[in-house]
Amino acid sequence: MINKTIANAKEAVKDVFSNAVLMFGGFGLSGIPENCIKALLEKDLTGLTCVSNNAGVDDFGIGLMLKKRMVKKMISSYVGENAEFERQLLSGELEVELTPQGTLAERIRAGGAGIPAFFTPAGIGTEVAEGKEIREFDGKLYLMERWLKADFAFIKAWKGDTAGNLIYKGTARNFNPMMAAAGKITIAEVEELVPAGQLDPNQIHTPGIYVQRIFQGKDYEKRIEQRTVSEGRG
Amino acid sequence: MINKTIANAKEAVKDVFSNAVLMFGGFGLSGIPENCIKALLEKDLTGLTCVSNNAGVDDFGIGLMLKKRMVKKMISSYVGENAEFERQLLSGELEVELTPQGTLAERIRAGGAGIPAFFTPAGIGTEVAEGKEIREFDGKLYLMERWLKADFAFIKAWKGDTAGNLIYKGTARNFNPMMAAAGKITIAEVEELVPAGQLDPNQIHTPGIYVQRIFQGKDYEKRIEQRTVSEGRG
Amino acid sequence: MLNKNQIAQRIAREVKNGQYINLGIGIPTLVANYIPDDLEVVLQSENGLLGIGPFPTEEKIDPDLINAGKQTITMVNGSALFSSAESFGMIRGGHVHLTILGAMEVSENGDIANWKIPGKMVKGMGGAMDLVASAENIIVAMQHCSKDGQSKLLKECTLPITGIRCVKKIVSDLAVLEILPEGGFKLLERAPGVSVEEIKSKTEGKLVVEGEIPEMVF
Amino acid sequence: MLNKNQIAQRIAREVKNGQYINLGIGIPTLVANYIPDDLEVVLQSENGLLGIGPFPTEEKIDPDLINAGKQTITMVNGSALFSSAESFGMIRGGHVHLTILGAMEVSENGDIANWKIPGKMVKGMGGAMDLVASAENIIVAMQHCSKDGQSKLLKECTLPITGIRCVKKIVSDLAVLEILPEGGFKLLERAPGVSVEEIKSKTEGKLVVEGEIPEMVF
Repeated sequence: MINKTIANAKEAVKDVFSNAVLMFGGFGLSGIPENCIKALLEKDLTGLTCVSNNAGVDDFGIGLMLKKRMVKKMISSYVGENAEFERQLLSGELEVELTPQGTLAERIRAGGAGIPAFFTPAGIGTEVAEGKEIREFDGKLYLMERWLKADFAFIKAWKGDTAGNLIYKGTARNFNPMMAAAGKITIAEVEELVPAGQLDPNQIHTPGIYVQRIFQGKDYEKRIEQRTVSEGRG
Repeated sequence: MINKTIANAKEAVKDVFSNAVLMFGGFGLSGIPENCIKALLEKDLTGLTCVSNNAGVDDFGIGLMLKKRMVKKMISSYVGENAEFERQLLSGELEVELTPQGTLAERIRAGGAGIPAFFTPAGIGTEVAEGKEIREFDGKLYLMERWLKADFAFIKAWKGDTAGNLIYKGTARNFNPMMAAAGKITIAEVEELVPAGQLDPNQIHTPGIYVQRIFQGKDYEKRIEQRTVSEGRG
Repeated sequence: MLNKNQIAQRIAREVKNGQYINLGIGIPTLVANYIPDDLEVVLQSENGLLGIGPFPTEEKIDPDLINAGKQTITMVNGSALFSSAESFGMIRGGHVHLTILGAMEVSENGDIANWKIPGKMVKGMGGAMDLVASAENIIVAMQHCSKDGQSKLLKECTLPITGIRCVKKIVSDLAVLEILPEGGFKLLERAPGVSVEEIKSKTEGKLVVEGEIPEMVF
Repeated sequence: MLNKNQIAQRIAREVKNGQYINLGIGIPTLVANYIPDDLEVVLQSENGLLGIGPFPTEEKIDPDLINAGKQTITMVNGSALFSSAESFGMIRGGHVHLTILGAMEVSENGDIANWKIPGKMVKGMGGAMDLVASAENIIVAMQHCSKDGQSKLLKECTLPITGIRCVKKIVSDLAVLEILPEGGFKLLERAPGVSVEEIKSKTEGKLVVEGEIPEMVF
């Protein structure tokens, strides 16, 4: 079996270049590639386009890359709770392409699956539809959306094997599987890396064919944005 | 949790009507809903449109429905190895819509996921493209394909729970997950039915939201079309 | 006038046995507290979960298990986890029976505006545009008027639209209203102590009042 | 002239380390037998498996584990199973590096016909149209001529097309040929004992011969 293992995050990001298109798995701060983001912060990169459902917070996740002015453009569905983001956007330093969340997920899925365009009802009658082709199918209006692909996709999984097969945990799965397929070079960081053959083939969420590099990450913070508890059962 | 359990195959197919559009999971004879097919054979049905990658063999699977003249039209990618099929097709009793296998899988996936149309390169320059819209994206030609949905989808899974969550085994997964989502009424038969809560939520292949009825099947034959063995390691 | 919890409580009466439901952030999240125990329903979180349970106890908090509002949650028996593409496939494909969400404005033909205020920082639409474009039944939880007394139930929305002709019902602090297929807010129920006249005066869009309008009971 | 196993053996030399490969039914399936042990490659089965292993022993036969030719198979360590939609997403998305399949005809611009013969029962294209429309590298295993001696390497295909301008290389019983981007079969190697003249006479499409053409060694 092909071995995709590399040593660490530094090696993982070695060839990331300025003005590249990058994808980052995660929803909020859950399931984000913490190790790779840290490694990217160590590099002198500018003009990046980042595809990510959210933009992190001021002091964690992609928020840190924004702070370092590495990002030219964000393609996201929700970018609230980030003061630095707001400042850069209002000052014109940062460009943002807001995309409905389901459309974003599907555009990325389409990029990985070789579907250059598809029709969705999301955004009909709104500013999202401006400049896009509108068409009626079976009596309902839809707009055409294009695929999204990336030069590098950064993926965070729970377990992975040396062949690049990945298993996610809980809702930390989110955008990771589609992005894994949509990256020209897909880099997976995992909490536990095992030899090929130890994961049940029936339980793989992302087949290794999509993953070019894999390494075991460390020091995961897994910050919680809205720590919400109940007193009762749970 | 909503309970989708029903008693048996007979109850599962009780409201299937003539001229309905049916989907059947399976690739060849692997992963086909054996119990439901048997139960359908007991009913007086005609004019059915069957969406299935293959058409069974003469004496098993959908082949038995063909023999009983229940089927008006097949939507499939490969229908070889079925003499009765050939006879009905040549005599004009049976209509067949041949669709490239990946396009078939994607049309069904689109039906379940609310995507009325998408573009694929499969079939460009061939008779499959006749009458379809052709469009260029990023320098390559694609044709537009429409979604497929069904009145009833018949699914075979390995394990299932009372909430309708499904886990498939091996390559018997094939078309089952997409069809589960594309059926207005989706009926799952499983080898082992367990109470909700016993399957790991992280390992579910088909979430129960897609499944309207589930029952534990019996007497699975699981016929093998090409029994191929090696003398050495295996 | 209803408070937030009462709005949630009233919306919970719309829930039917066997439904899969997506609850938006804010008042809609509170609806879960009022769904009767004898109804079997499943709550979807669009970030990839069917079967949201109660908030966790301190010991059971799992950063890998959050809802669409980024709150820590738990799962119920029979839950399933999946990707964002699968999740919005479910939503777009019409598998979710009921969507409950908040709104800044609703028009008399069912248009909804809830994602953007011109001049204010744009946070993004998240999954709202997918939800409103896809759900077969959409109920909106909202305040009938703005803080300065302007009606939010309008002939036409003034804010940027999230989706068109999609809202089926509104539960505001003053009333329950149905959007008629031909357009117009049909008054179904009044909040305790609120008169039809008050609702009329605070509804800019076409209000349809037929017969006696019952008062809600809590 | 090469026999079927030699065609497979010659094609195996095109395989590179680290490749994901889809093998069609027939001669292409035999290629697996000749891939050198020091190459790490992964075989894809389009019905939902990455990592095809050898055929099973009698005791290990599993009806839930078959390849695209419906033969019972095994899995290697590091395999992954998935749905048909995911499988063709892989294929369409260009993740499979090499596709090896059979053909009835190939034209000098790389068109391929391999799914239908007019007047004969149509069995269907299966996954062939998806594969040829998507793969970055397609190698065809075929007989150079029909049984009655007609060339199958043509100016234009006469049979219904499976895909256009997609074949990169052909290994026939007589020769190895590359399809030139500008059109034409460039002769790369001769089968043992087969002359350039014979290949010329049996190739209806434009044959490009430059310099010495080496003979294959087995």
